[in-house]
Amino acid sequence: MNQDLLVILSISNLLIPLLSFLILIFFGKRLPRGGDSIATTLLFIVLGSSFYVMFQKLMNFPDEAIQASFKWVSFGNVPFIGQLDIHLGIVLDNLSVIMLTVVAIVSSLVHLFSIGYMKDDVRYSRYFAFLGFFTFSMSVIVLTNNFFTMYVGWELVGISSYLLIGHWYEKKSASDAAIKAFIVNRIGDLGMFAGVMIIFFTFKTFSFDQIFNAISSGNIPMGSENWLTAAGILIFCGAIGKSAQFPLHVWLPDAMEGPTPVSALIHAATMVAAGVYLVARVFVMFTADALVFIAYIGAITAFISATIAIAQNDIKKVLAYSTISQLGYMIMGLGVGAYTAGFFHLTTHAMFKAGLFLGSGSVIHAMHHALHHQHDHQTDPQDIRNMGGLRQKMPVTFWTFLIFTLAISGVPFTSGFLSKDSILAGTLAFGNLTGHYLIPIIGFFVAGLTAFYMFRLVIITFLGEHKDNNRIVLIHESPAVMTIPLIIFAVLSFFAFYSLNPFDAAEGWIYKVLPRPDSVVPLASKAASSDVFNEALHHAHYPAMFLSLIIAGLGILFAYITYHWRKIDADKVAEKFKPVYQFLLNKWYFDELYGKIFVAGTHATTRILRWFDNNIIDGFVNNVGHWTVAITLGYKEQWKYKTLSSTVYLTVAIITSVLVTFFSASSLWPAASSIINYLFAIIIGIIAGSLTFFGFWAGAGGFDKYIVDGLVNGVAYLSGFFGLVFRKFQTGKIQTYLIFVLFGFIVLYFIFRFL
Amino acid sequence: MFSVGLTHYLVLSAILFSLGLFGVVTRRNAILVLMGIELILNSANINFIAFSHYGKLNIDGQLAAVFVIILAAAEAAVALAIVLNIYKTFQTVNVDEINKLKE
Amino acid sequence: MELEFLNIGILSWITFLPIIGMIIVLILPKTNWNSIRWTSALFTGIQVILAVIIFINYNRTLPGVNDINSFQFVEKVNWITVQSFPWVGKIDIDYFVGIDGLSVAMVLLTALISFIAVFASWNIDKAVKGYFALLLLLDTGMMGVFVALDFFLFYVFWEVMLLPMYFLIGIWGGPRREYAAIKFFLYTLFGSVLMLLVMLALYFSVTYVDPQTGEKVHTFNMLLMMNPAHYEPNSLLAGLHTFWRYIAYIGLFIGFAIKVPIFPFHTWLPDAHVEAPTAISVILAGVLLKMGTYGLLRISYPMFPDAMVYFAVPLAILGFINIVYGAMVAMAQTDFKKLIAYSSISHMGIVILGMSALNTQGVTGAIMQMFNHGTITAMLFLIVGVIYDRAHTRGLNEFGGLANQMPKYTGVVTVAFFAALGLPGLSGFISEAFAFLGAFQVHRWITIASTLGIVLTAAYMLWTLQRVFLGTLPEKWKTLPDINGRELFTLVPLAIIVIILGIYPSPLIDLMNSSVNHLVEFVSNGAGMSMPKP
Amino acid sequence: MLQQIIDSVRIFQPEITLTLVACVVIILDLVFKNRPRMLAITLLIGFFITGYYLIQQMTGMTVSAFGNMFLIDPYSIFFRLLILLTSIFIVVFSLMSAELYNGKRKLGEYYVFITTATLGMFLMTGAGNLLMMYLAIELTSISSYILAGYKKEVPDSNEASLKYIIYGAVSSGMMLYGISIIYGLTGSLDFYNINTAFQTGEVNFLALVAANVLMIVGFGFKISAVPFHFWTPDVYEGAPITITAFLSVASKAAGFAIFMRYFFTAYYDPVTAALSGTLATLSGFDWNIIIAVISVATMTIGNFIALWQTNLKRLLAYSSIAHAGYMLMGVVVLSSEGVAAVLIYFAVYLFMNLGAFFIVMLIADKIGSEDIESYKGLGYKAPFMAVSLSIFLISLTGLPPTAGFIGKLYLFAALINHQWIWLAIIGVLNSVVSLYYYVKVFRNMFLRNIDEEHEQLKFNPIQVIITILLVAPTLILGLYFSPLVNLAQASVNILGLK
Repeated sequence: MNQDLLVILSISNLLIPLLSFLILIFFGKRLPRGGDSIATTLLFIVLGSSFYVMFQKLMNFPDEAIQASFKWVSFGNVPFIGQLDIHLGIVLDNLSVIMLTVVAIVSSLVHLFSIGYMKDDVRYSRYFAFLGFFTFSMSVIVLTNNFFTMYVGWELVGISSYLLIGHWYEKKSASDAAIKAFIVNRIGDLGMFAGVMIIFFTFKTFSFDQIFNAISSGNIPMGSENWLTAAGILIFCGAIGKSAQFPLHVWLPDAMEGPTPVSALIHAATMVAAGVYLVARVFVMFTADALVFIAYIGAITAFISATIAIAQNDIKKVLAYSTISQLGYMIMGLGVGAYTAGFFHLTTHAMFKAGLFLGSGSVIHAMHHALHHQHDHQTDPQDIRNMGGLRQKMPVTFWTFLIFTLAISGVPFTSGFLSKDSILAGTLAFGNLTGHYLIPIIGFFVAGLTAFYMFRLVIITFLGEHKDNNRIVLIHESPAVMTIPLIIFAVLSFFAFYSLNPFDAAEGWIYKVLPRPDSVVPLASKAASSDVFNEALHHAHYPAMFLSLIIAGLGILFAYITYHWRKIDADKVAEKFKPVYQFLLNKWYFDELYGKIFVAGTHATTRILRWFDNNIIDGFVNNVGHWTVAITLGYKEQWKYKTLSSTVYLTVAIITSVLVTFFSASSLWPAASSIINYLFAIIIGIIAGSLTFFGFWAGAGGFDKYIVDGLVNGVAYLSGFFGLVFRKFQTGKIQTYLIFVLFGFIVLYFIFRFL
Repeated sequence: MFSVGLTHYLVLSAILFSLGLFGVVTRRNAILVLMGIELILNSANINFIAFSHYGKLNIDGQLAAVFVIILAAAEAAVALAIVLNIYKTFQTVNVDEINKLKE
Repeated sequence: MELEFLNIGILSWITFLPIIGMIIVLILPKTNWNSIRWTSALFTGIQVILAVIIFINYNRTLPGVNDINSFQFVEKVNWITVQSFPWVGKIDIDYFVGIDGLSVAMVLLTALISFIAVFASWNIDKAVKGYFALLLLLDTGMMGVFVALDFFLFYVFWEVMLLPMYFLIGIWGGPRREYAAIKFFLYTLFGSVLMLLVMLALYFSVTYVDPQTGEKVHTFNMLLMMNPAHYEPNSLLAGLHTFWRYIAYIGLFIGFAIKVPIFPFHTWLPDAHVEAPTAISVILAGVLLKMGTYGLLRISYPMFPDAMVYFAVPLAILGFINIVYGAMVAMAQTDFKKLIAYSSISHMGIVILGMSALNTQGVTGAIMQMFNHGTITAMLFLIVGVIYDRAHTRGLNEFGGLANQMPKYTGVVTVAFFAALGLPGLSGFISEAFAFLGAFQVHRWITIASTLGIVLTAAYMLWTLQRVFLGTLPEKWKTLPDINGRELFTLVPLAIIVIILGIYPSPLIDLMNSSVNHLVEFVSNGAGMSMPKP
Repeated sequence: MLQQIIDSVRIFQPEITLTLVACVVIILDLVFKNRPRMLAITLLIGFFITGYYLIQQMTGMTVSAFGNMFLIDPYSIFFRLLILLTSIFIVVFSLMSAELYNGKRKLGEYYVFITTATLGMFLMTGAGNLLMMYLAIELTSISSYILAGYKKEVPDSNEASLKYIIYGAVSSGMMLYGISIIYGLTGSLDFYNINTAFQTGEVNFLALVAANVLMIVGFGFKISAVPFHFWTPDVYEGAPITITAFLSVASKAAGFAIFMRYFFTAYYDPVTAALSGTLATLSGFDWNIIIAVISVATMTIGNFIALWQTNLKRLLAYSSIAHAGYMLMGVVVLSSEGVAAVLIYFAVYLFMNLGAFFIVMLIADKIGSEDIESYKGLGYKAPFMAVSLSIFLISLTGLPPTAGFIGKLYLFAALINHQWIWLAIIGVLNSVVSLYYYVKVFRNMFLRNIDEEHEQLKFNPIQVIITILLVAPTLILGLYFSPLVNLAQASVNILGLK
């Protein structure tokens, strides 16, 4: 079994989706049924080959990383550095092959599901094309062996998510959401880019291996651990953006404007998990501080979003917030050092959350059709308050949905139980080791919340009575193309696929193939080493399990009490704690906050700058403009613009300040100069400038009046002014001329005399 | 006994020169302006002759004076012709009113 | 290696072909528009072919920059000789052209853009003959600037461009064309006269010993001006880090900065772009702006390494201002074309930032950005032109939902916009990334601040995309036809280049590699001081 | 003595020819009434003969005739060639000027006075003696007074000539007074004796300064430098265009010639000159500083007032003032380079300025107006003329690839080389300013009234040929200027200076 085959296969896994994108984008319209069959087939081929790759890799080369790279760019023989080339390539290690398979599974099933869901959509083939493009970009992230292509993939998934969220771009809300998603992600990416810049600056390479080796050999940015921590955190910013972590989580709920299968694929299973994958990928270069930071970010995110999820009524919004919260879990898990658990939760969560979304998709689909038949366009097909009692009508959807819910709430015998439990154990262990007990506390609390809101969702949606009797008769189970994926996901949500022991993930194969790697950072800033941590984990395992079981049970119980048996009236409670409820309902007012500060702020700034540009910077030239107009059309009136004169003074002031800046600077700064000196120089310049301005203003103010009263018709300044003044000397009276001759004679005489 | 020296001539010519300039800039009548010019030229002549006589210098100065006198005559002739023309077209010889060309 | 035809080197051909074309156009009858158009197309087309030949035969290993022997396709003919007098030395001005890694990319770009500009001008219907004649003249001027190695020649070409540009904007432009044209003319002239003085100062400071006669000869030869050994002792610009050298550098800098344009000299650009006809905007943004940065690389850097290093930080700050300021002002625009104009200010800022780093990644990024920005902005302006021809308005807020009305068009637009906002896989990203990577090594905080521009750019680009193409289609645009074949023909080649260079930039980088490395080394050694490290 | 006179006469051929031509023309005019074209032809023949003699003299010889009264050196020959060339062009222009041939005017005197004016200028370029200088200036001036007022029935023309003569007489009178003082100080009118006197004897500084400022008044009037420029716009506007062109080129050239010759020779300091290799002036007498001041004032004011002109003729008048300012910069640097720069500038200035005036004349004859507003759409009515005019204006602005650029290039080169950097900067900024008002003309010709129907203006072939004769050098000298520069640099040596 040779490695090249694997490499070739995985590269083809990379390219086949791209191929499907190209085919559909160019010929989609002409192909039968928009070419969906082609796309889907191609994706299932990918699925097959990625399974093959995974098994081969795990069977034959369990503990080596297969690398393949090529020289992408050569900077030649760079002065002071030597030969500098940039190599790009792929790496096949256990992490990547598993992730690749996960992506393939979800993507292919979503393709299948979409055939039913997107039936007779306006841009059917375009939709499938973009699905393919997304899969390609996601695979780039998964397979890359360097930061550069990682960043590339990062942006590419961003753009494909932009395109898919904005699929129904006629809706303004949709295109807004798309832009929001992209911009917020880009903010995160900035951090990542800065991190990459530090890395490249230090190591002159992008390749993970070389970087890690360099670090382990003691070469770290600017020779200080703090910079290493900073680099780590900056790179983690990328994850914050993609995985919708606090404070950049605001885009994910809005992203639900996109088609539901897209939400399932991108905003639940794969892209948002990319952040987690990134953290896992560069886990070894995080210092202890960085990890703690990561852990807290994860915890905070998990908590905030879980609380918000309780109050939401839009089925997809609930799922969105639960996704954020689960991602927070994974990040937290990685942060505390439960490397495997974190990634494990990624895989399991991918399955059941994708399932949940597809399930909600089929519900919405049904609702939508029903409403369509009723010609009812007011009612929101996504609002759970309009649902209920769908259980009888859509059994498959219901049962699968229930299984997913159990999984996410961490009920035994589900995959979710295994992964979640190991994360919780990890947090507990971390608490014991470091004393950061807040993290496990949040972890367990959130586990309860999750169980509660998920069952709230199930109960309100499927159980009880439907709100509208003539609608319920119109609701039907979705077609096979949609239910089959649900069933597959449901099956994949059972423990058996991950660990034969339903109560200990550690015995599962994932733990075998993905042991926690050892950090490469200098000892001083290292987190607790693997064996220390595993020891603690071992102790923490059972307490954690029981605790989580109890809490989850309580959550479910509360949900039933409140929403099924109605022992507690939810509305009353909401009334009682109105401020809290409002606070949660409005998602902690994050959007409002950002809207007020950043969006509005930016727009205000831009407008101010535009004004500045048109009136101040351009002021001088405007005068020239008016001036030329004045000349050509002979309008002296053009010159009466008082507004312009002030801009001229400003211009002069600015010019002086610039000059002064440069001269003072040149006197100030030594050859090897520091920014401070420039600032100082600039300050001096500004002072000088403003002084000139005021002097000019004061003087010229009077000047204006004098001119306007006296000699020339309203020419206030500049050569135009001189032009007119001197022109006025040309009185046409010969004797005036002669007087000027004498005058000139005298003046010259004195100049000459006192030279 | 009072004797006339170079200085007196220079002072005289200076006075003449200033008078000439004064007349040129103050008189409104073109003819008078021309007379002012004549004064200026003659003040220069006085200088030339005075210098060449008292300064024990060569004859150049006196030559110059002769030339200048002739030239002044020519200039005056042309000037008067032009003034006549002006009077024909403008019906005035007041130089202040002849200011159509300006700015 | 030499490529010659009729004993005239390929560079002369590529430079002066348009002149021949112009003469033919002038001979053609005024009314026969098609023949005029096709003649221009033909000549610019040949130019492109020559450019390709150059691209193929260009030897990637020779550095050039300050070493005559490693320049390529060199032609050096004595142009003007004035015999010497006791009070003034012999004067030699050569017709001296050649290219190296710094200029070859620009030559390719110029040929390509001019060719596309001709097709973009197809629907000019006013004084067609004059238009194409001027366009071809402009083409020669631009090409000449990039191939000239004699400062005098460089200056002549530089100025020759102004007048055609003035008329092209002033006659075929929009409503405020006169204002825009004169503004462009004055700004640029102001810059170039300062350049003239510096040129003369250099001329009198630099002499070389004529091998035949052994007498000292003043020269405009740029390469000789780059060698400190050739500076007359106690001449105005002799030595390093002298007051006059700094003044001279600033003078040159203003001259180039106005062309780039660098804040605060940028205000001619929006007006010129908004008023100019599409093709001219394309040329302005595609080629003319690059002359400023090219001038800095070709002249300021090697001739004033000391001043360059000395002013590196202010330069970087200016780059930062350009990036962020340009992006912010762009965001506030409601005129499609003006928005693009400001976006190119922002993008040129990246070039400045990259150059200010004075290391290989930075300068490479800068030159690539020059090329990529040339192609991308050309696309953007063509795109604006397409919509303006149909709707006769550029108000961003008047549009919406064009995506359904004009799908093909929208497709191209999307590519262009994504390229402009630096999406990986498209050329814009690579050059931006390299420029930033390079700059970060020298100006750490300035660079980090500048990355803000990435977000802003994404914001206004996507916002524009939304306002024009997404949403619902207003009634009045229900009849707009989709993009036609000619327009596609102008756009698609650029798009292809953008994508190819986005995925595999090596063809471009290999062209400039050795030159850039040589330049960096040469300047760093010549500066007599190291780059200011933060 | 007699021998000397005979020798002098031999080398005095050009001037003698001119004199004879003048007489011949008078006689012809008396014999054949109203045959102006014939007169013009005769005149041209005469001029060409003069030219022939001039070329004969171009052996690089430097001799003095009539005891330093008249100096023949490459410098004066260069200027005389320029002046002769101008006169030839002017005569040709006159042949085509409608305004002259309208109203059945007798043109005999016109041509005579052109000849005498030319003669006067010739003498100015070569005068080596203050008296000679004065007489030459007066000869030129008086002829010009009459020429300026030659359109007798037109009020403007009369006014112009009146102002011209009063202004001219006063300033030359002041100059004469200055001359008399210098005579008193040095006891001689001969430049070289004056120079020796200054080098040896102590002179009263105040008197010297006063005298020289008085001289400058006179020169300033001739070259219309600020503040002695006031006559220029009015006279240029009032006079016939041909005469305006004549004054703006030829008489300026002559003025510069004598101005530079006087100051360079009379205050020449051989000692420092030998050391510094420049045309150093006597220590403590830095007259060039004053010239710097004047030149800045001249170009700035000329340009700035020009901004406001709406009459193209008047605009060109102001622009010619500005150009005088530029050329003065060449004088300031006190070096052969400066002189060479001035010579070069004059050579190109001749073509571009004459060209501009010529086309203005033709257009005025067609559309009966010199107002810039009336040039709207001209670029489409008369493409060839419009393009040529633009070329001349571009050249006046000083943009490559036109000759004007070369002129400016050499001026600024001289300044930079002698470190007059502030002056150079003012100079270039002025040339930017000047662009504003030249562009005004393009704007009206090309950017306005594009779309309306234009009936083509017709021009006869001779006019076109003349235009080409003027355009060609303007462009060619811009791209290949070594012959001109070689000639000019060979012509800088003034008699008596190294």
